[in-house]
Amino acid sequence: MQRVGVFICWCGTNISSTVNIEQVVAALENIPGVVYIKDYQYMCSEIGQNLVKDAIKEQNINRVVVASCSPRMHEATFRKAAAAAGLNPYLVEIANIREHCSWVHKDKEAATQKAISLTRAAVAKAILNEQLIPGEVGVEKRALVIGGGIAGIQTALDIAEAGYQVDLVEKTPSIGGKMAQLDKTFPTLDCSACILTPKMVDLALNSKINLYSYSEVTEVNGFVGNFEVTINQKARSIEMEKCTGCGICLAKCPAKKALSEFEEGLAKRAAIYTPFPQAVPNVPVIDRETCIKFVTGKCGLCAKLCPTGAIDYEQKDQIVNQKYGVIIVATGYDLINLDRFGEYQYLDHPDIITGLEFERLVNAAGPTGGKLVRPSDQKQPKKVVFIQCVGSRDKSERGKAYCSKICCMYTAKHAMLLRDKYPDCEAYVFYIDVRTAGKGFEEFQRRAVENYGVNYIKGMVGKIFPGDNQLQVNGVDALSGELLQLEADLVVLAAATQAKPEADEVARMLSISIDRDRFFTEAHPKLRPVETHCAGIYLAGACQGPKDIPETVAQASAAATKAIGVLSKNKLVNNPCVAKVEQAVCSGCLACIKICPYEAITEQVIEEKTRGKVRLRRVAEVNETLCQGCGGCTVACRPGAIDLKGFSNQQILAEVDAICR
Amino acid sequence: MNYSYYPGCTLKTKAQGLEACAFKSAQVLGVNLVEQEEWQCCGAVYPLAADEIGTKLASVRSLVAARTKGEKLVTLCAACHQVIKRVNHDMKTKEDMREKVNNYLQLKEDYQGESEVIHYLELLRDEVGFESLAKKVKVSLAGRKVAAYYGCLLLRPREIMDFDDPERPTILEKFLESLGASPVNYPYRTECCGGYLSIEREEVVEKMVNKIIDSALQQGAEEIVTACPLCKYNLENSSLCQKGEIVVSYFTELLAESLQVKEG
Amino acid sequence: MEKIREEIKEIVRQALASKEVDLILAWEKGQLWYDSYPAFFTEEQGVDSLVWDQFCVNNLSKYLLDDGMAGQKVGILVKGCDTLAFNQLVQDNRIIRDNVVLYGLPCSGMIDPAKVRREGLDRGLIKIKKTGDQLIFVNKEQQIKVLPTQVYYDKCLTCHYPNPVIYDRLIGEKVANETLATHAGRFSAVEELEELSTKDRFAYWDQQFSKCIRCLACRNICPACSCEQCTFDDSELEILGKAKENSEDKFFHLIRAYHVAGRCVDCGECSRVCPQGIPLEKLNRKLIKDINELYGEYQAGLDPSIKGPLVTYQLEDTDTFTAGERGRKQK
Amino acid sequence: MLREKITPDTTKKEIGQISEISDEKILDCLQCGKCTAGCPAIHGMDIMPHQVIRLLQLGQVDKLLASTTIWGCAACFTCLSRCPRKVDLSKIMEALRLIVLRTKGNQRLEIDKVPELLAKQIPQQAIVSGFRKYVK
Amino acid sequence: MSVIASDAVIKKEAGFEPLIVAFCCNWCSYAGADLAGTSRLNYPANIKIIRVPCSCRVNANFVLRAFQRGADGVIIAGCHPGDCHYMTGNYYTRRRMSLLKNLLEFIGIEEARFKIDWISASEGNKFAEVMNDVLAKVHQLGPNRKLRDSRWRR
Repeated sequence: MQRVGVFICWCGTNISSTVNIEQVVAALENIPGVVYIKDYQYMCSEIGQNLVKDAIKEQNINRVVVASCSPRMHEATFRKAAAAAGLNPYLVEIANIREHCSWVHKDKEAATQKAISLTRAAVAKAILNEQLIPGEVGVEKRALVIGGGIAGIQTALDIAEAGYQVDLVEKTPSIGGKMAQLDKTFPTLDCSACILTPKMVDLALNSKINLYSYSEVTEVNGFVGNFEVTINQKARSIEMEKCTGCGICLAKCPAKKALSEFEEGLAKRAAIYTPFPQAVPNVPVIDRETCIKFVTGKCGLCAKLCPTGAIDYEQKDQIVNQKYGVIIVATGYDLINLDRFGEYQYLDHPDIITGLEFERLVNAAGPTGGKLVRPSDQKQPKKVVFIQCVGSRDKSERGKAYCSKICCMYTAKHAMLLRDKYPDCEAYVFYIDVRTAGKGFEEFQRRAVENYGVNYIKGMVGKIFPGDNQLQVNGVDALSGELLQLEADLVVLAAATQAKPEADEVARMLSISIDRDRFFTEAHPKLRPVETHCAGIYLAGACQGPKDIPETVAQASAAATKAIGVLSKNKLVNNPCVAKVEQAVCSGCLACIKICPYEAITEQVIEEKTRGKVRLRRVAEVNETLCQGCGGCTVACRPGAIDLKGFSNQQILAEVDAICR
Repeated sequence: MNYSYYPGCTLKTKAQGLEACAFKSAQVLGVNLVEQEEWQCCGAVYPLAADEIGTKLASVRSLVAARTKGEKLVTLCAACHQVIKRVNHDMKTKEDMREKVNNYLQLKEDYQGESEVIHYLELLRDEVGFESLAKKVKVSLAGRKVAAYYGCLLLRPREIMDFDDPERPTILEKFLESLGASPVNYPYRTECCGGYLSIEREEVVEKMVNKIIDSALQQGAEEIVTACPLCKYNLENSSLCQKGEIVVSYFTELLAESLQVKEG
Repeated sequence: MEKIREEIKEIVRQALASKEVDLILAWEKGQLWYDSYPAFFTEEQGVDSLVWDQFCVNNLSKYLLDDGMAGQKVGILVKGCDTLAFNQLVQDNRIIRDNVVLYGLPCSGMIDPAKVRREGLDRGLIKIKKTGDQLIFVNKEQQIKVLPTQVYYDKCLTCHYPNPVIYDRLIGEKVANETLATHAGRFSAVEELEELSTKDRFAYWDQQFSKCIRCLACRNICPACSCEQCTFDDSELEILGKAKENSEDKFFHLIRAYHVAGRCVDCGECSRVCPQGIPLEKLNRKLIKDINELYGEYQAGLDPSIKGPLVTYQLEDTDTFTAGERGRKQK
Repeated sequence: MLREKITPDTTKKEIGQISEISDEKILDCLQCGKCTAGCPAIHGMDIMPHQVIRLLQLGQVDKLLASTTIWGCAACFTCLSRCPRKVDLSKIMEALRLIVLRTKGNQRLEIDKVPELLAKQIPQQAIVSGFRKYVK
Repeated sequence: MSVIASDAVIKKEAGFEPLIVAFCCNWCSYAGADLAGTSRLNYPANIKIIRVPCSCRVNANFVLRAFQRGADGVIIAGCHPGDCHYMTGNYYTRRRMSLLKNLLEFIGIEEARFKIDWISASEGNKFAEVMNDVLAKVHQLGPNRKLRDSRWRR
C-alpha cells in the first residue's frame, strides 16, 4: 500500500505570497493515498529536510512528494534526504510550484488552483514510482587521447601524472601540432618551441604514456568505463625500434620535391622525412606518394645507407584494439582555405601569405633561418600590411560567422616582432574590431601601437592589385572615411580558423555532437565546458571552438581532471531511469534499435513455450549502462513493450489524468 | 542541338558585330541558335527593388517561351544575361514574386523558374567545350596578347550568376587560349567600367576605365575583348583608347576571326 | 485463370510431394459464388479443392504468424499486394524469410461481390469469364459483358503493384501495370477532405467513427498490426476503455492509423473488412501522403532493407508546426 | 548635436520603406568598410558606401537623399560579392534612389536628352538603363 | 518584460477557463519554463507542465488522452533541432508530431489546439510568448468538445 507524504514549501514568501498554502493543504487531504501533509517555510533547509526524514521514519510513509522549486534545483537534495532515512531516493517526486507557478502568475486564486493541480499530478506519479537501483560497471583504467597538439600533450601528461596509463594517438608523424609551428607566443613572447619541446620530450619519456604516432582511431564502441577502440597504425616504412634518428636517410634521399607540411609549403622536404628536427618520435616516415622506390620500384638508397637496417618497404598498416575508460578528443583546428577570397590574391601571388606562414618565415628554425624576406624575390620587405578577419565574422558562403579569437593577438604579435627586428619596416594592420580579452592581452596590443608604432587602421581592404614590384593594397580608414592606397611588399592574411575536415567522422564515431560550424559541442556552454553529452568523452582545445594556447592548456588540464575523476573510481553508477523491455510483449520489430542514439538496445533470441511448442523469438534487450533514458524507443514501440523507468507510460498518463481532473 | 536565343536591344543596333560573329561561329560549331519569335527588351538593368514586378515580366515571357520549346535560353549581351538569369532565380526562389507574376500572366501552367539560362560563353565552355573549339580553329591567334575584360554583370552576384569565380575568373582566358591567343592576366579585369553612369557622369567613368586599360597595358596587352556592349563603349570612350593605345573588340569577333567566318 | 489454376495445383502437389514445403497456404472454394476462403494444404490429395479465381482477395501472409507454423517450411500463394504485406512482416521481424516459399501470382484485380450485387449481376449467376479486358457474367438466360472497373474492389482500381514484388517462383504472366495505373489518384479522396473546412471535416469523421462497433476486424486483418500484444489489449495501461463512447472511437482509430504510419502498405484490407463501411484507408492514405510530401516518397513493403520513415530522420527535415517552415502545403 | 535616440522617430517611416524596398538588413553591417575600400565608383561619391549604412542606422535619411553617392553607384555588385555580412548595398542604393524618384517631379533624365545621347553612339542598353535608374 | 500583453485578450468571458497541458523536455523547454519563472515572465495559470526527459518521450497516446480527459489544448516543447540533449530525439519528434498534427487536423481538430515548438533553456521569453499565444488562440476557439470523453467532467 502506497502511503504518500506531501511536503509543501513556502520558499519564504516566494511561493506563499501567491499560493495559498492552507488551501493547498486542504485540497490534498482528500486525495487517496496521501497520509501525511506538512508545510514549512524552507523545505530545503536542514530543518525542512529533517521533516521529510522524520516523516519517513515515524509516519511510515513510502512515497515523498515535495511541492517546492524546480526539480532541476532541489530534486537531488530531497532524494538524498530520503535515502538518508532509508527510503529509495527514486520514490521522491517534486511538484514545481515556484518557477512554474508562483513566479509566473499574479492571480492568487488561479495560482493556488494550479499548485493543487501540479501537486496532485506529482502524487499520482509518485504512487506509481518504483524503487530504482542504479547499476554499476567496472572502469578500464586507461585513457585515450586523440590528437597530439598542445591540448593532447597536456592532457596526456596530466593523466599520466595522476598515475594512469594513457595512449595518445596522433595522425601525423610527430606530435607538436600547430604550436610547434609557431615562432613566439603571445602575450609574453616566449619562444614557442622552447616551452613546447620539453613537454614533448617529457611525454616521450613518460613510462605511463604510450604514443601511437602516424596513427588514426578508426572505430569506437562501448561506453564510459569500457570503450573499445580500434587504432590503425599507418605503415611508416621504418622500424621504430631500430631507428636511431641519425638522419642520414633524410640527407641523402634524392626525392626532395615534396612541399613540407610543417613549413606550410614554404620549403621542400625529402620523401623520407621527419617533419621537424625536434619531432617526437624522432623517427622518419616514408611518403609513399613521392618516394622513388614506391613510385618506380628503383632507388632504395635509404635502405642501403641506413646503419641499423631500419627501413622496411614492405611494412603494412597495423591494427591495434584496446580498451579505455575515458576518451579525450583534442583534434585541433585548421585555417580556412582562401580559394574563394580572390580579391586578396593569395593563390596568385607569393608575397601574400597567411599568419601561419609568417610564423615560419620569422622562425629561426624556419626556411629562411628567421630572416624575414619576401617569398617572391627573397628581399627584405619595407612595408608589411596585415589584414585581420579574412573569413572570420563573415556570414557569407565563403567565410565563418564566428570570431576566430586568436587573430587579433597574433597579428599584434607579428607586427611587433616585425618592428622589433626591422625598425625601418612599416607595419599596417587592417581590422574590424580589435579584441583583446585575456590576461595581459590588451596591454600587449597597446604596446604594439604605442611602443612599436604599428599603424592600426579600422577598416578593411577591398582588393590587392599586384604591381610590378609591389602590392597595391586598396583599403579604407572607416573612422576618418579616407581611402588608403598602400604600396606593400608583403601582405599577411589572418585567415579564419575552422574545425578539422574530419570532425564529422570523429563525431559520428564517438557519438558526440558537432555544432553548425562543425566544432564539437560541450555538454553545457557554461557549466560543463569540457564534457560532451556522451559520458566519459571529454574535449580539449580548439576542436571545441577557436582558442589560444593558455585557454587550450587550461581546458586540457580540466579535461584531464574530469578523466582522472572517472579513472579513479572502481565502479561507475549510472542513471537508473533507463528503458526496460517486457520481453513477453515485445514483438521483435526492433524499431527501438533503429532509433537509439546510444546503441543501447540489442537483439536477443529467447525461447518461449506456447501450446506445448518451443519457439525461438527475437526480442529487444536494453544495456542499462549505455541507455541514457531519452525514452525515444518507448514511442517507437507500438505495444508499449519498452518503457522508461521513472517516466513510464502509466506514470505520465496518471499525471495527465490528475492534471485534467 | 537547338537553343532559344535572346538577342536584346543593343545587339540589334549598336552591337551588331557581337551578334553577327556569334551566329556565324555557332553555325560552324554545330550549334543551332534560334532567335525567339517574340522578345521584348529586358530593361537592361535588373530591377533591384523587391517591390518591382512589372519590370521583370519581359524576362519571364522569354523564359516561358524557352520552357515551351524545351530549350536552354542563350544570351549574348552581358546585361540581358544578368537580368534574365536573376529574374529566373527570383521565379525559382521567391514565392511571393512567383505568385504575383503568375497571377498576372495567367499562363496555362505556372512558371517556376524551370528554364535554364546560359550565356554564349557558357555554351562554348559547357556544351561545345573549349577543347573541341580549339580543334575547329582555322586561323590561330598565336602571338596576340589579349586582355580579357569581364566587367560585372556576368560574374556577380556569385551565388545567382554561378558563372565563374567573381574574383579570379578563368573562362575568357581559357576561351582565348583555345583560339591560340595569349591571354594577359591583369588585376583590373573584374573591376567595373562604370556602366550606365556614362549617361550623366562621364568624368567618373573616365577614371574607372583608364585604370582598367592602364592595368592591361602594364601587363603587356595589345588588345582587349569583352562580352558587353556598354563595357566596350565605355572602354573605347576612354582617353587612352581615343589616343589609340589599345583596341577593344567583342570576344565573338575574335572567335569568328579564328574560325574564318568574319567578313571584311 | 483456369489454366493457371491447374498450373498452381500441379506446382503445389509437387512441392508437397517433394517435401520442399511442409504446408501450403492457399484458397479453397466455399459454398457461395463469391466465397474463396483461406485454406492450408498439407497433403497432395487435398489439393484438388484449391482455387484461384477473382475472389481470392484474402491476403494470406498474416497466417504465417500463427504459432502452428513455427518450425515448418511454409509455402504461400501471394498476389502483388500480398507481397508488400509479406515484406512488411519480414521488416518487422515477424516472419523469417528463409522459412517461407513464395509462389507469386500476378493479379489484375479482384471482384467486389457487393458491386456485383449492386449491378444485379448475381441473379442466376453461373460463372464469370474473362476475355481480353472484359468480364463476362454468364447466367441461365444471357451473357453480360462488364468492364472490370465496374465490379473490381476500389482498392484494386488504385493498385500499383499488380505483380508480386518478391517471390521464389512466379506462376503465370506478369500483368502490365498501366492497365491499373490510377495509382496516382489514390490520394484524391484525401485531397477532397483536405479541401473541406475544419468543421465539415470533423462532421464527416465524427459520423464515420461513430459507426464503429470496435469489432477490431481492421486491426486483425492488417499486415502492419502484428504485435504480440496490441497496446489496446494492455489491461494494465488501459489506454482505451470498453465503452461505446465517441471519444474512445476516435482515440482507437487515430492511434490505429498512427501506429501503422510508415508501415501501412496501403493494401486496403482494413476498409474492405470493416462491417460498418468506415473508409479507414483515407486515414492511412493521409499519413502516406504526408510522409511522401514531407519526407520523400516511401512505399512500405517494397524493400525491407530500407528504414521506414519514422525510424529515421534527416537533419534538414521540414515540419508542419513551426512558423518558419511549414511543411504543410499552402493553400 | 546631442542625440537622445539612435534612430529618431521622425525618420522611422523612411527607414521602414528602405528596408521594404531593398529587403536588406541594415543592422547586419559591422562597419568594416570593405564595400568602400573596393568600390570602383567611389570617386563620384560624397558619402562613402559604408557611411551610407551608418547614416541609415542613425536614421539620417535626408543626408542620403541629397547625396551624390546614390547616383554614383554603378550597381556593379562588387561590394555585395565581398561583404562579410551579405548586405546588398546596391539594393539599398536602389531603394534610396526610388524614394527620390517616386516623389513627383523628381525625374533625372529627360526624354529630350535622348537624341543627344544617341548621337554620341552610346549603346541603347545604357539609355534603357538610364530610364530605369533615373526615371520612374 | 511585456509578454503579459495577452492578459487583455484572455478576459474571463463566458466563464471559460481553458486547460492546456504542456509536455516539456527536461533539458531545454522545462529549463526554459524555469527561466521564465526566474525572470518573472507572466503567463496564464491555465498552462500545466508535465516533465519528460526528451520531447521524443511524448507518445501520441499522451496527447490524445489529454484531449480526452478535458484539455483544450496540448503543447509539446523540446530542444531546437540540432540541440537535443540525447542527440537525435527531437529529430524523431519532428517527424512524429508533424504527422500527428496533420492527422488531427485531418479529422477536423482545430490546428491551434495542438502546438509543437522548440524552446531552448535560454528562451524563457519565448516560452512565455508561446504559452500566451496558444492560450489566446484556444480561448478564441472555445472548449474542446470534439475529442473529450463525455463522461469526463472537470
